[in-house]
Amino acid sequence: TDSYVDVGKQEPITILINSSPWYRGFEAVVELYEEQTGNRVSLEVTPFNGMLEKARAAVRSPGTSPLDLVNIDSPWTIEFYEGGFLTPLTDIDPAFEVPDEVYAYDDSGCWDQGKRFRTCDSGTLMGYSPNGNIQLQFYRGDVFKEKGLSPARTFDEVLKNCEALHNPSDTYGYLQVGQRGGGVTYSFMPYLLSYGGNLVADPLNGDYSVILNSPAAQQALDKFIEVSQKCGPENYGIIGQGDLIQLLQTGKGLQAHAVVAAFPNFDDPRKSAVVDKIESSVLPSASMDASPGVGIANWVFGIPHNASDSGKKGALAFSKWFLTYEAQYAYAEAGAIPVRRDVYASDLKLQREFRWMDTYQDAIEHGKQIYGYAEGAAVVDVLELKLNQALIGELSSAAALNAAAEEMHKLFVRSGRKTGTLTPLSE
Amino acid sequence: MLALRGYSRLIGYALLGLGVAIIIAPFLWISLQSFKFEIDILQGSWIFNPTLTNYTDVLYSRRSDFPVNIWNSLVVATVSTIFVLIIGTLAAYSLSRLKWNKYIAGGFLGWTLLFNMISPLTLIGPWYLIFREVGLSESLTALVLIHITLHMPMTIWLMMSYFNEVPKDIEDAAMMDGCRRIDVFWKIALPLVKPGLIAAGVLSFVFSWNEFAAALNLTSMDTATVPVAIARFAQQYEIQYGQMASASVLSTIPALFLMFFGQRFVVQGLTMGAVK
Amino acid sequence: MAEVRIENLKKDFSGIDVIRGIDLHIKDKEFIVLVGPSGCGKSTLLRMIAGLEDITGGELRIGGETVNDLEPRERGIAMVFQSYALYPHMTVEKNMSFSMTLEKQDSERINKAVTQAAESLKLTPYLDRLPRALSGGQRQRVAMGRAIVRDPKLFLFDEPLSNLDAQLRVQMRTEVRKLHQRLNATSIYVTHDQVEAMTMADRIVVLDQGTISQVGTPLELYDRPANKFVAEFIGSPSINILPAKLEGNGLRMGENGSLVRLEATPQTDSKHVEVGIRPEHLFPAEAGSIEGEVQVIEHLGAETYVFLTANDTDICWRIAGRYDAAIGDKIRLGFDSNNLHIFEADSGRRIPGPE
Amino acid sequence: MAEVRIENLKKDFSGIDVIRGIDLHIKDKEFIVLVGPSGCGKSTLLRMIAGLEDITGGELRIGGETVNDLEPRERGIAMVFQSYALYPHMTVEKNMSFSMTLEKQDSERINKAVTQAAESLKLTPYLDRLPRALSGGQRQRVAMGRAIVRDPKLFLFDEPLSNLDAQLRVQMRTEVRKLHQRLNATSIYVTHDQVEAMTMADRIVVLDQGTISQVGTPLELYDRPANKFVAEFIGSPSINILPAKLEGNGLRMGENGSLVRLEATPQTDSKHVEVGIRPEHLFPAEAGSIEGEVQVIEHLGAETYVFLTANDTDICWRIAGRYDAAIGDKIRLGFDSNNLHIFEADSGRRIPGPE
Amino acid sequence: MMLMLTAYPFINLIWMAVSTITFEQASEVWTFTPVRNFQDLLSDEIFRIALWNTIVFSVVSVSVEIVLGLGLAILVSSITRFKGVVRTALIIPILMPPIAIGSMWSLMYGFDFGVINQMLGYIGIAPLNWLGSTSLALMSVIIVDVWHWTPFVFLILFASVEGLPRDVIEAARVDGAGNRAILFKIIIPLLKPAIFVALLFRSILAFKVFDEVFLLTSGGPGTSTEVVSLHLYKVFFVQNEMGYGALLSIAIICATVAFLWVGKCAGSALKEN
Ligand SMILES: Nc1ncnc2c1ncn2[C@@H]1O[C@H](COP(=O)(O)OP(=O)(O)OP(=O)(O)O)[C@@H](O)[C@H]1O
Ligand SMILES: Nc1ncnc2c1ncn2[C@@H]1O[C@H](COP(=O)(O)OP(=O)(O)OP(=O)(O)O)[C@@H](O)[C@H]1O
Ligand SMILES: [Mg+2]
Ligand SMILES: [Mg+2]
Repeated sequence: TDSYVDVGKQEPITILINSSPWYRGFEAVVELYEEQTGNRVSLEVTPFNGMLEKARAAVRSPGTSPLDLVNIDSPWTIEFYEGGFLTPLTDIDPAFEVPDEVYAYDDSGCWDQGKRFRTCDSGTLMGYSPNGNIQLQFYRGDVFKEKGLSPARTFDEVLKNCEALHNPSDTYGYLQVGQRGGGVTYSFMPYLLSYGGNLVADPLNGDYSVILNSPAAQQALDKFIEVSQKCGPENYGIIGQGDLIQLLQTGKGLQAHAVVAAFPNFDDPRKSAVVDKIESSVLPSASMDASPGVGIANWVFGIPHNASDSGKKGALAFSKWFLTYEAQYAYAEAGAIPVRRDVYASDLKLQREFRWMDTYQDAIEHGKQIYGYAEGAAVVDVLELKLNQALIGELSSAAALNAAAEEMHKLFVRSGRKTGTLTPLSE
Repeated sequence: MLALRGYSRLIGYALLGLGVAIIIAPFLWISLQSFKFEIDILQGSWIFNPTLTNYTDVLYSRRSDFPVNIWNSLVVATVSTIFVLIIGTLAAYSLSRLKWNKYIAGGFLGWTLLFNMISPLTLIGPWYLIFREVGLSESLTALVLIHITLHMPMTIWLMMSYFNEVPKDIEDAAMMDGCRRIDVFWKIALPLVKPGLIAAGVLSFVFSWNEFAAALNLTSMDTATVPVAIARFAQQYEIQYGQMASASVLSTIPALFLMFFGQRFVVQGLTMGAVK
Repeated sequence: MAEVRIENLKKDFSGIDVIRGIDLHIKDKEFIVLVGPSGCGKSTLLRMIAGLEDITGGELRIGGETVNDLEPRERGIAMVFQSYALYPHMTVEKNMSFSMTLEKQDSERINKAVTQAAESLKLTPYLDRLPRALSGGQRQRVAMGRAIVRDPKLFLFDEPLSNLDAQLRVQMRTEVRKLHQRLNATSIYVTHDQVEAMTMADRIVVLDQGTISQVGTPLELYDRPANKFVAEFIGSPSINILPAKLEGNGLRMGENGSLVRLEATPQTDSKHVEVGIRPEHLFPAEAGSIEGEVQVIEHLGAETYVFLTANDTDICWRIAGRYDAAIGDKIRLGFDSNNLHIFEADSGRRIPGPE
Repeated sequence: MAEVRIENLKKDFSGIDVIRGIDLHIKDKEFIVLVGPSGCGKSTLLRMIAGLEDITGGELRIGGETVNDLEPRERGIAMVFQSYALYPHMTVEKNMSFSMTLEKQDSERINKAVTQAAESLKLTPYLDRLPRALSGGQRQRVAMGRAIVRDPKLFLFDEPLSNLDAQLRVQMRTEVRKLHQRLNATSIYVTHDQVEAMTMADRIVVLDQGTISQVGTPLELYDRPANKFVAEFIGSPSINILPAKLEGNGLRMGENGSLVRLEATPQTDSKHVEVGIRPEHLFPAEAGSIEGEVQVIEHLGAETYVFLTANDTDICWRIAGRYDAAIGDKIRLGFDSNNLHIFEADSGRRIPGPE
Repeated sequence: MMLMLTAYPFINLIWMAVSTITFEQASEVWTFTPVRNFQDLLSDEIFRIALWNTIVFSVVSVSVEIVLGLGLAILVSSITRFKGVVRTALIIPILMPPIAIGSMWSLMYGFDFGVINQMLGYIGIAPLNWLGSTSLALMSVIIVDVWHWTPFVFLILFASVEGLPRDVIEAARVDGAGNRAILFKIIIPLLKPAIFVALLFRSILAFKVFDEVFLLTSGGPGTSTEVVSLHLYKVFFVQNEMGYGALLSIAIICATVAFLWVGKCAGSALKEN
């Protein structure tokens, strides 16, 4: 315990944090911090749905922000970076840097105002991730063993496994999120990325040509729909992330892909009927050669530009402490998703309850941030609708992709990006 | 009102019974869930091991200051309801009985309606600014003021419709007996619209009790109200149904109690008013 | 001092003229009875005096002061409403004591006044009841009680006894007059009851369609009605009206009826007149000038009304005691020319006799 | 067939006995007038017959059928409410036509009925008004109109004319009787007006504190009241009651008054009696047995009431025409022993005379 | 204070509606772009769908609520015993926080384990895809809304029903009116002012419906339950388009006013017949 860093005496700070499955882990670590350093930290815990509002209100209003460290979901970060609402961490302490062992999550904490893109190569450090959520594939170890199946490596294998597993409404062969506004886009990303599709050509270098309606994307979408239809429950078009996890918990879902943050739930006997039975593997890919498309859905801690000086200092001190190996280790133990490579490599993974850590390490290699630009929120909104419509059969896959691409194009044109379109898919 | 005799009595009671059943069944079901572990809730089991963990979690975990939240809600809802009732009934009475210029009265009423139509989403920002300016941000006072503003229009309209039902004759008699307008209001009109007053009070209380958007943005951890607290159980990726259910029950019961006593209070206040 | 001066008072209810210019001077301590057909504006007039209706035109002065724009409570008036207007949420006792509590009188005094009023109104057993558990007459008495516990300058009564039985009404009549005297108040009393009007009034005001037809003492109105309307309105059964023609100082009843000599020549230009003769002024006479056929006989116990038709005119004959006749009997009735009232046929104006 | 049979009918309002066992048989097509002091239960009785109050005990039969548990609308009744109970949201016309529209009568017929009723009630100008813009008497007439447009088996009238002026009331009386005859309906009519009671009733029912005191034709009640209560209640001004003692077949008025010979010996055991004598049966007589001092004189125009006190008893003397006397004058009055009503002092029961 | 709390946001809203708001250096930059905002509005497909859904939602749910609320109010006032208990029981739904209602009902609607489908199973009906089918979803949301808000109408009308003049109803009964006639010819006309207020505020609230839809379906599947306030939330809040969002908000107010006005006209037209 004495190897925790000493960050000195600090003024009390307030951290804005949302309630989430990993909140308890964070709370435990904060308590530890207070115990270790004697510094006071108050937690402003808001509902998930109130996060963004509170964060915006705090940073936008004139005067001193009541919050010193705010937790921001990665899709929202751009708004804060670009609007100048966060203080670059190095402005507070030029010496501050995020340890190398901490995952960068596709540079989610850096911002290059000139390129209007997040990159750590040329950008400044605006924040770091307190939570490295990504998607993994989950399956029922016991059932697979019994039926002699092995975890699917491709979507075709998913379908094959699912033939043996799918038996509605007792069991479902494969679960994926389909709900509009509930993450259908995020759920579709593994398909899109693995099939070689993407949303825009090269945002890092300023090329915002929309490439969503490519044949590869169509293939991906068709496969996505096929899996949902063949392996999902009847209401697949309305299944949200929470519903999916809960279906796994009840034992109905036998294969699925979902966020890693869900994992502790599976082993909690109060919540789960399948304690110790769920295993994880890296997401399936388009083919054996293709690499899996792992979408990152992390959060970023940033310090508001209008926080008090002592608050900024305190927040940074906490951050330093928080990112140490010891803190992250404790963080993981308390049920959260740590962000340090060396914690994943530690003895923890040997424990049964951390059996997902190996998979995590493999999967994070393929991790990609998807919307690193200001139009992200609007793009998601378009995609949520069109993908859901395609999923429930209101639109053909081609029509959905064409329509979404067109709207995205409009968005980029409007915000003055260099953009372009593909020839529409034939509908 | 209707004569329920024989055959129609049977139908009447059956319909009413059905109505009550349909209305309270979901609540009872929710209460039932509050005693289940989450897995039993998810599986929809009817046979389960009852547990109080949801309640202990709601009441005692560090994240949820539920007793404090309930206290905050009580304060905000009670204070704002009292103010809304006082101001609202006075305004309604004066609009329905005093000879206001048609355009002023119409304009005022129209404005209250229009204001009621605005999405709270677009109002929160300016309010946040105003309260920061006057140094009331994150205080219950701010929330009380907002709730008064939000729930005033409905109260005015409701009370106006109730006041219009009071026979004018009776008020005339009171005027003859030596009442000033304000005495007529306190001693005659208000007691006569007691059921309406209670209805308006209950609604204002309930709306304040459940108001979310303003409560979320204008409060901090210490001043959060019940709906904000309950919303925390709808976290990312997971709705904590057990805690949600028990929190709902915990939130409904004090409201029920308070309304019950509130009504008594109103009734008593009015009788006192009539005596004095 | 509570004399009431009403000058050219007018009221219209959004276009409907209800009071059309009334001039009336009520002296201090006077007891005025206001009568008139249903809907003629009596209640409206009272409500205007009370300050419950806006005054459309004219002036209203109470005790010398113009009160057009005064609040009701500043006028020092007590009123009994035709519709009672009891406070539904207060017991009888509270209803009666309400005005006194408003004046913050001490409770002993209030108690005494209420007990006394309840006593005289026979309401003592009902003091704790709510109005909705009372009979119609009891409610009316509470309405009365509410006014009489007070000590106003001016009493306004709007048909306060209409729902009481005869016996009680007689008692109440006396109570009201006593009260009026004790308090030295001025009173305006609306009634449809002939007996009340005749016995209570210092002066009666007859209202007709929003205007005053005649003001005078009861017997003045009975004996010398200013016009046919008043003649018909005062007295029950109503006065008999017969068409007639003036011929010199004689009067020819009907087309070819007998000629009646009058003591003085009536002062009028119109030839066509109508003659009024009260039912009690008829008597059986062999040589009587009216011959009629009995249509209906009404026995009231103490007296009897015989209704006849003579020359297509309905005639009522009032007889003290009993009278027996069969329907269809022919009866000849006479009258004394002193008892005749003569009205111009077109204007209805009384033609002055030799009084 | 709408005879009404009431057997041991009872009503209590949560502990308050209001109707205490009434037996009454009303014949088909009879016109019954119900009288009684305010609060004696008249309205309650009507409401029970109409089906608006639950019956606590006893049986109610209309046209041979027990209707205790029948809905009001199944009883074939029309009723005029003492409180009018007009539909505030309907015009006068709609108020009156409501029941007919419910019966789905064709609109022409409805129209005719309403026009006719409005005509006879003098409501034609007000057909399009809402009740709140009517005067008290107009409202009462609408209430009346609502009942008379219908064609019921049984009419119930609860003081339907109390707010009308005398003239209108006379007209309405006739209308009601005509209607009663035309429709061959049975009617029960509550009134406080002596004239109405005497002239309209086939039989009068006198109610006293929830029980029937006497039933009979008007003149029966007037001439042979079954008890002191009825004697006092029927007739206005009320009968004079004097204490007396029976001595053989003589009657000693007051303590040491004169002895009046009676034609027949009264059949009673009690010595102490009370003697009733109607105000119109007194006459001035030098040798009269009553000597009184004039207290009040009331001039009604057609007649005069003189109130005297004799031996501490108030006495009213009714004189046809005018009578002049000064307050304080001493007057001697006599009476005919045939006109005396003798009641037992304790029970109030009438002691039958030689009729 | 009250004026400031109402007027300032409103003026701000109007000003925003003709602007585009961006952030630079942590401060707001307002650009005057009325034309662009209006063009956005005209070409906003989803808004049109949302408006239509909202209208359907409002008309159906509000009319059902008024009918049920009125029925309950009259029934409760007609019974002699247990009035207080019944009244208290009937207002429980409005006491529950909307967010709890949304989540708990979504649990109840659950396809696999939802209690409603369980119940249907007991009486032999195949499970329904309450929230997941485009044809059912809006109705499911309406059901929740009706459950939630009928007590509101009940409460308002009950107070009024209790104050109705009893003798008038008795008069109608003697005039030959049965329960039906009394209901339609006397009670409802006399309750009109209260019904009007209930209708007015229920309609406004229905037009603003958010929580239930957000938690139950988020507007899906497809656009089948997209409502205006949800759309506004996405534009104004999620996409952070404050200028256009404000215009949208004003458009919604106009739509509400128009809706109420049409409703009023329809009401008086109905009365004519
Ligand atoms: N709801 C009630 N609760 C208790 N007592 C009542 C109720 N309604 C009436 N009463 C009492 O019953 C008695 C009879 O009332 P009812 O209305 O029948 O009298 P009524 O003969 O019509 O008198 P009136 O001539 O004054 O109208 C009255 O003494 C009254 O106080
Ligand atoms: N609000 C009103 N609007 C229009 N006309 C009205 C209104 N109130 C009363 N009236 C009319 O004014 C006239 C006078 O009414 P008022 O009540 O003074 O009559 P009233 O003399 O008291 O009659 P009653 O003896 O019947 O009580 C009536 O014809 C009535 O219809
Ligand atoms: Mg009047
Ligand atoms: Mg009565």
